[in-house]
Amino acid sequence: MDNLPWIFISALLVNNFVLTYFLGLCPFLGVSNSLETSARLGLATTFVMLVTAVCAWVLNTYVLIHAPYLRLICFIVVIASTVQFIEMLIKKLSPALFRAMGIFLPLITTNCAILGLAIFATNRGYGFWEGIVYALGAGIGFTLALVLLAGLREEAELSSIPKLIQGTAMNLIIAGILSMAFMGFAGLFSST
Amino acid sequence: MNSLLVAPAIMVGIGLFFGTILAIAQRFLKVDEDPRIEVTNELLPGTNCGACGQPGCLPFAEKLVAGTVDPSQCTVSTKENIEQIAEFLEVDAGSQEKLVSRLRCNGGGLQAHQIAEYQGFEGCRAAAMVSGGGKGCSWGCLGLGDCEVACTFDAIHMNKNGLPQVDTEKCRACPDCVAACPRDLFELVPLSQNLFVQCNIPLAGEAATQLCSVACDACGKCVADAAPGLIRMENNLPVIDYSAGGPAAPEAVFRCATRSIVWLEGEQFQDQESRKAGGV
Amino acid sequence: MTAGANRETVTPSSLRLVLTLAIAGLISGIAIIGIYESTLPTITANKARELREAVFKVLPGVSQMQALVYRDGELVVVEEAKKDEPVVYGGYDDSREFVGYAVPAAGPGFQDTIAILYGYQPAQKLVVGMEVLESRETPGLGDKIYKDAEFVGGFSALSIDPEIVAVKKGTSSNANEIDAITGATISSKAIVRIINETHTAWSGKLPAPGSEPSIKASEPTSAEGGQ
Amino acid sequence: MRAFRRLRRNFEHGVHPAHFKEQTADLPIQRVPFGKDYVMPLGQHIGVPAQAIVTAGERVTRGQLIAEPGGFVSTGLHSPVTGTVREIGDFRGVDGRFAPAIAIEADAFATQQVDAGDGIDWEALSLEEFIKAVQMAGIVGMGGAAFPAHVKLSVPDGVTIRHLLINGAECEPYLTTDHRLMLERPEALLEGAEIMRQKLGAEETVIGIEANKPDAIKIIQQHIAPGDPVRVVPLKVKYPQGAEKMMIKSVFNVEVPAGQLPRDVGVNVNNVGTIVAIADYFLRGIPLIERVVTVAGPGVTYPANLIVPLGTPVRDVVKFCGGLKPGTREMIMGGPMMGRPIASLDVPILKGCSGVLVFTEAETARRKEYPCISCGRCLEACPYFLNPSRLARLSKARMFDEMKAYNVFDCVECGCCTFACPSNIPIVQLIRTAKDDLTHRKEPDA
Amino acid sequence: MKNNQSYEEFIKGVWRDNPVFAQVLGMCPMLAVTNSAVNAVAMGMATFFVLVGSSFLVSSFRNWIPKQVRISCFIIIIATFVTIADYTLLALVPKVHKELGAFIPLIVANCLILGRQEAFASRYPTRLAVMDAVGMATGFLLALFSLGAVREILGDGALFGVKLFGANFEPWVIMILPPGGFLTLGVILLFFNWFKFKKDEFLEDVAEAERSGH
Amino acid sequence: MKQRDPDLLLFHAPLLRQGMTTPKAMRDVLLALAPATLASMWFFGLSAVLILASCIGGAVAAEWLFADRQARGESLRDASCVLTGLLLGLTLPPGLPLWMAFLGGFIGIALGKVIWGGLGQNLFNPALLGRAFLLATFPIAMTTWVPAVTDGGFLQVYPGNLALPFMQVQIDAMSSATPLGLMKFEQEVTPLTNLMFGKTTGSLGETSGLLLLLGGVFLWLRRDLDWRIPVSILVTVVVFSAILGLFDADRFPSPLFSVFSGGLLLGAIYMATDPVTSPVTPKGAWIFGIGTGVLVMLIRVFGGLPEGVMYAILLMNAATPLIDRYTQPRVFGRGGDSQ
Ligand SMILES: Cc1cc2nc3c(=O)[nH]c(=O)nc-3n(C[C@H](O)[C@H](O)[C@H](O)COP(=O)(O)O)c2cc1C
Ligand SMILES: Cc1cc2nc3c(=O)[nH]c(=O)nc-3n(C[C@H](O)[C@H](O)[C@H](O)COP(=O)(O)O)c2cc1C
Ligand SMILES: Cc1cc2nc3c(=O)[nH]c(=O)nc-3n(C[C@H](O)[C@H](O)[C@H](O)COP(=O)(O)O)c2cc1C
Ligand SMILES: Cc1cc2nc3c(=O)[nH]c(=O)nc-3n(C[C@H](O)[C@H](O)[C@H](O)CO)c2cc1C
Ligand code: SF4
Ligand code: SF4
Ligand code: SF4
Ligand code: SF4
Ligand code: FES
Repeated sequence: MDNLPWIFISALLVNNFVLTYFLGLCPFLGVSNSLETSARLGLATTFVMLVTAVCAWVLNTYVLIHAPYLRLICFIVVIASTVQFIEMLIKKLSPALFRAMGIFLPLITTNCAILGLAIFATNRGYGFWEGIVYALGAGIGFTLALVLLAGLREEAELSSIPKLIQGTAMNLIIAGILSMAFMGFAGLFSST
Repeated sequence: MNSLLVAPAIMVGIGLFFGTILAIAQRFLKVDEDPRIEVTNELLPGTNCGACGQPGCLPFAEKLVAGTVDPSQCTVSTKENIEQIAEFLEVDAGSQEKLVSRLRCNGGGLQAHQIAEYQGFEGCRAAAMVSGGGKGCSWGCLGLGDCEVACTFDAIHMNKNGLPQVDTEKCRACPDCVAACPRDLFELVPLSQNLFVQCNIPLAGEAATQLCSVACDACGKCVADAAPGLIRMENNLPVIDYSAGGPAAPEAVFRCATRSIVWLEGEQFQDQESRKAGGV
Repeated sequence: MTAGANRETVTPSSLRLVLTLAIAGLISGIAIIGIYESTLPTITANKARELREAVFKVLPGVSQMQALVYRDGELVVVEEAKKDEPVVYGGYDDSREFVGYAVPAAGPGFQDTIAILYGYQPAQKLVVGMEVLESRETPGLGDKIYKDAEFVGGFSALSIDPEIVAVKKGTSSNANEIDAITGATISSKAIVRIINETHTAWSGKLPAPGSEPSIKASEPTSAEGGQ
Repeated sequence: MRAFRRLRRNFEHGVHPAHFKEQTADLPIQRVPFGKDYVMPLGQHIGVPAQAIVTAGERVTRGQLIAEPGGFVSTGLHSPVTGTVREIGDFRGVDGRFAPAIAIEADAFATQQVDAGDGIDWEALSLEEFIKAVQMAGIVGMGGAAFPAHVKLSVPDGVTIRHLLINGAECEPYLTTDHRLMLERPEALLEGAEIMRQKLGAEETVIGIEANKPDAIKIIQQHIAPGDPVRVVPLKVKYPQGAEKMMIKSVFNVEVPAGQLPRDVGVNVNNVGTIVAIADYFLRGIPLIERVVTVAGPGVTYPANLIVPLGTPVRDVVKFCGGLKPGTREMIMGGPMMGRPIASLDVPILKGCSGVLVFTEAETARRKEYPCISCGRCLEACPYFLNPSRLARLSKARMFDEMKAYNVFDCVECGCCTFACPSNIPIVQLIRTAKDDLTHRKEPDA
Repeated sequence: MKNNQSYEEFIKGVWRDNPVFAQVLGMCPMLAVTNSAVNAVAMGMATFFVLVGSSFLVSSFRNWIPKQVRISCFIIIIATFVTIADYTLLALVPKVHKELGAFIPLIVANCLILGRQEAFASRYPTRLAVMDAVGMATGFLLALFSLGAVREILGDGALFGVKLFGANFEPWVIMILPPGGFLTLGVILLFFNWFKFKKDEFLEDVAEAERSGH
Repeated sequence: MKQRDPDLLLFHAPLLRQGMTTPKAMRDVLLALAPATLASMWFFGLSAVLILASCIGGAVAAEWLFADRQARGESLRDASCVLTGLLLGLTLPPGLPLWMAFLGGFIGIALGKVIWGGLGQNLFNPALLGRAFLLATFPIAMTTWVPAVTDGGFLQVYPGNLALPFMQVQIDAMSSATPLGLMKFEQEVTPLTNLMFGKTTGSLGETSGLLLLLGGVFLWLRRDLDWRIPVSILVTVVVFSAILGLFDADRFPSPLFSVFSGGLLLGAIYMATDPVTSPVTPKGAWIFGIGTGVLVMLIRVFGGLPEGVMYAILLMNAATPLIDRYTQPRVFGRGGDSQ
């Protein structure tokens, strides 16, 4: 059915989480004002997504077959706890890494891109490796969108954008344009 | 019907499992850090303006918790906020009088003469680069509003006479305007000190008034009319020294023909003259 | 913003924390179970009806159906397919005669995965119907794969021997050719490809025409977990 | 690629403005008659201002020391005329600001003659004495920056100067002072160069001259005695060929590392005028009291190359040249690329002033500013390979600190970027604004 | 007095502190499901239910929940309500549920909901908390509806599936595509800003007039 | 006082200017596009005139409408919005309803330029933004191609042009496919000479490759464009197709076909080079060009759409701030790359 490269490209470009699924918009709009922060947040998100994919697979395979109706609550609790645990671990083991990435972890855990990843992967019936590749594509896609937006926003800071539109309105419009540009990727590698 | 049991069982199981793991983690992986720092930081305004003399809000919070600074040194916070912090940290808020930024110049477009026409980027520091921006008085306000842009708190607006009007309510005495002005015209003074010299020209007599009709010509009348020692002349300008004499009274300004020394209550340039100028 | 000033400063014991969570989980588990149990019948019925309607649509003349999976070298009737186990639906007419298979299939389309169900008549190697179950194709273009009656109608008697071919509009001449939708060639071809691929995957597993499993229950099977 | 570059004997980027030198290139240097009022600002050079040693009412004679150096990076100041000190106070300078200066009223009947004496036995002077002498003589760089010449002579231990490079490029349009000096006083130039070379212990003297002054190249070559360690290098005509680091690149194909000085690559660069001033002082005993100034531009009635006593108001110089034509809009001290516009005709001619240019409406009208379209022409013009477009945008947004990462302090304000900019963005001004903010911003006391 | 305050809380959420237009919260469902008015309203109602329900619970139990685990408890409470909403929709309106897809479960992660618990419900008495939730949820619903309506009208020439412009209307497909969501919301926010700006300007003029009147 | 001194002007040095100005550069580009514009009128008759006029009208209307009240009309003088309108028009199919063309011009300027603060401030190419908007909004109308006028003469107007505002297009019976569409969906190759001289179906301005090249040479001689960008795009495309050709020469387009088909030349010479939205640094220009070339081929060969120039340029526009930032030139006297 779905093959791994296509899953990856699809999550990365064609069905970019932010730009076509509207997932994780809060950090997308909130944190993208600085390039460096965006890159770090993106990496942290990718990491959490990988963790999520593993958690989701474990839950789906071992727990939820007995109680499918607990899917949502299990996902959210397990993911949140796991990430929190990892956060503590990083903080203890490598303060440098923590400063670079860790501070974003709590922020990310409660955003919908993570939960969305778990739910989509489950809905599509992805197995372990498919889930991992999907998470990787989605995470890198998220990072890509975030970094592009951050670059654009930093540059736009030098533009004389009218006062009325500065702020969220402008960010949304930039995101819209970006999303329009990403439409160019539609159908990539699906027809051949 | 076994799901009636399975669900709660799983839930409780997960709750217990992760509760335990996190509890253990809390114990063994905890990194010591005074939690008060974070709380204090959240109570601060987060503008990272540096008005407190620290490089930003977080360092200020650290110092607050360490007890080396007073909460009131953050001039940007509202009074309630400062009290909240003080209460939280159980320290004295410290008292600091409200400071406002005042302009040592009264020579707007109508009073100070222009000797050449400046063309180029609309900014004071930029204009100052080009033969002083063409303003006759090379100590006075250029009127291009670098300070207006610099003020984070929207406290400065250029009035119609081309002078920056500081809103005493909004001014938080962050020193942004002081730093921005290429002519170094702003001074942070306590709001309660009403006597203020709004001229910066070190020339005396006609040399001064020739450049600007409201220039201080160093006539010395204010020195004579004020309480002894309160005002002295330095570099052809009156200097007010509250520690050296007093008390200050409005009489000192009555005979100043150019309104170089004024008795301020509230904002500067509120007098009729600049109002009229605004109407022109 | 936390007004931390008046928050409690004593740390409650770990036990209390764990217990609070456990109790919250317990209550929530019970609540969820409640709603689940009470909505389950409707949901199952809805799903079954939907599936049945889809199957009846892609297999004209069918009035009964059952789920079939390929286990240990043969196609067997099941009540409920296991997860990750490909399933087809056998369709039977009023006289309990086998009519054809309704095969669920999915694959990448122009935007995202397209999921379809198609009816297959093994005797003549004909595709006899196609229904799009899920797609995110562009409105106005790609969505014609289910909105364009002509295109959908094209699948009513399409030879899949050896495979279906999508051709430019108005040029289909052979029994295995279908007109692609102008402006949505990619989506059209995607449907065709999905059917072809799924067909290939199943072709070795379906029993010879005539030896299909006969219908077991007169009640239609539940499709729980099939998709 | 490298070898190819080596062959080119040039620096990269830069611009090609029209020269506009025809107006004055063939006019011999004249002397302006003495006037009445002279104003000698105490800070005529980079560094610490000099300190007045005369008082109001005191009589001074031409060439007399009237102010002493205020520190090491500071020089002496001499009275340009015989007369009376009228006042010591604040006067408006070229930068539009008031600054301390000595005002002298020239004696109406004095001859204003300085005796060209025997000069000083420079060979007998130790290096320290020589440097001190240069400092007291008030000699500063006449190439525009007015950097005290003696400071450049004080080479720290471990640094050896191998080449004395004499900057005769005069790449600024309109200006012809160095050109005329080279034509009219080649002996003085070579004598001065020899003094400098020996004192610096350099191996050779190189005189770099832009190829558009073939007469100057020829005359100097004629005056070089065979065997002298002097050579003339003709340079491609391109602005800013005269910027010292560019010229070092062109002549020696060496890039002076950013933040370092020519001496760090073993070169000492001096302007032609500076060298002549050295010769005048050590061979004839005349300190720096006057200089050659080109008065030119479409707004001047009679353009000229003039010897002007320092402190002469621009008004007097312009009057001598027949006054201003109607429609005059703009006056510049220095060249049109790097000079400073002046706000008043009363400002005095200073040591670093090589020209007075007068422009009319026609020149000033076409500077309408458009938004930056990121065309990149400024990048292709900047000889320092900076990104002027970005610097200008950042400066407009008042993001001065961010500009450090774009090496704002490497900009020498040559003006190539603004010259090339189709949108007429005042890039140099914006860059200077940022530098000023970064260096002079009044930081609140912590 | 008390009534008044509740009313304040309510109106605050609907207009002044509108979660979408003023606070920019809950953007994901906002954009993801507003390609038609029906979906927008369904989502709005589901969010309404979850927000009000969990605010009520959180506020009722606010003194029992230890601070350290409060977030976890909130999440469990919210997730329970969301699951309930999910199954209810699935049972009652399977078509709409299919359209909303994964975004119903994603209500859990809607920053608005957790934010309200943290900032309001866990600190104030039940009555106020519920009013606040009702206000916020209504504001969110209205925002969803306005966005969904604009997008459906332009993108499909219809509102709630009813064709408005006749059969020959050329739909603006972009409106139902992802970019249309971003762009429309951006433009709506622009108008919101414009409105605020005009109001401020007006107030300033009034103040100015008063000052010069003295 | 004596004679009155002139009122002196204070303007920061340098006081001389090279002579090229931004409006002049815009006019140069308009001039360079003139041959291709005339050719489009030759091929598509009055329809071309109407569409171009509508686009320019929409662009000018937006520019005028949203300008500051006091500066109204001022920003029209630099002709950049006319250029935007013209370029947009040249990328549209000849049978497009005029109201859509007008809308495209309007949106291009409004969304692509005005909200960013006007000329020079925008980060995306306004003309292409307008086109991307149209393509996403009216995908059917935007992908319906009509062949060049054969008979009918200059005065012929495609019926599609005249659709009422907001109303559907009655799809032209005589629609045909573009060379790229033929290549992608029918594996049918159009002869190269047709591509070069313009006897193909396609958008107004893209049909005649040679005239576009001619204008490019003119702009290059006038130093109005950064030659690195078109060169690197074209070279990348050629190399990319040559490599694909090694695998399967029949399935993939030949290098020359790739260069002359579709909007590549128009995009590479006139749109990717829009100075505002492309990197300023020389190294950045190379990266931008190579990136655009790769994306064009990726979308053309592996993507769902037959043509990808527009999306490729827009995507690279989005990456331009990053490219610019990480390709700062080496500063004189500083060894390694700065930053
Ligand atoms: C915005 C947009 C959306 C599109 N969506 C689809 C789609 O969903 N399915 C599809 O097959 N083609 C879609 N296309 C069209 C394809 O890109 C391609 O042009 C078309 O399949 C070619 O078909 P034709 O050769 O029959 O005209 C879309 C095009 C655009 C511009
Ligand atoms: C401590 C110090 C030492 C200097 N030494 C030298 C030197 O050895 N050689 C030299 O050419 N310039 C020297 N300079 C001067 C600088 O290079 C000066 O900026 C330059 O001469 C002015 O030239 P410009 O007109 O190109 O800016 C020195 C400057 C300082 C502050
Ligand atoms: C852009 C630029 C152009 C310059 N052009 C000249 C020039 O044409 N002639 C010259 O003598 N000095 C020129 N200078 C000054 C030289 O860099 C250098 O300071 C001078 O030659 C040193 O000699 P001085 O100290 O004797 O003036 C220029 C400097 C800059 C930055
Ligand atoms: C070489 C060159 C190419 C240009 N290309 C475009 C273009 O593709 N699209 C456009 O809208 N404007 C173009 N412009 C005009 C101008 O840069 C454009 O309107 C700005 O993007 C608006 O800020 C071009 C200008 C020049 C000089
Ligand atoms: S910038 Fe000046 S006026 Fe503004 S708040 Fe700070 S001190 Fe006050
Ligand atoms: S006070 Fe200073 S910064 Fe403000 S307008 Fe005047 S000169 Fe400019
Ligand atoms: S030359 Fe002018 S318009 Fe061009 S990039 Fe530089 S600053 Fe911008
Ligand atoms: S002025 Fe500075 S930025 Fe401009 S060209 Fe010269 S060195 Fe480069
Ligand atoms: S609603 Fe906040 S990240 Fe999606």
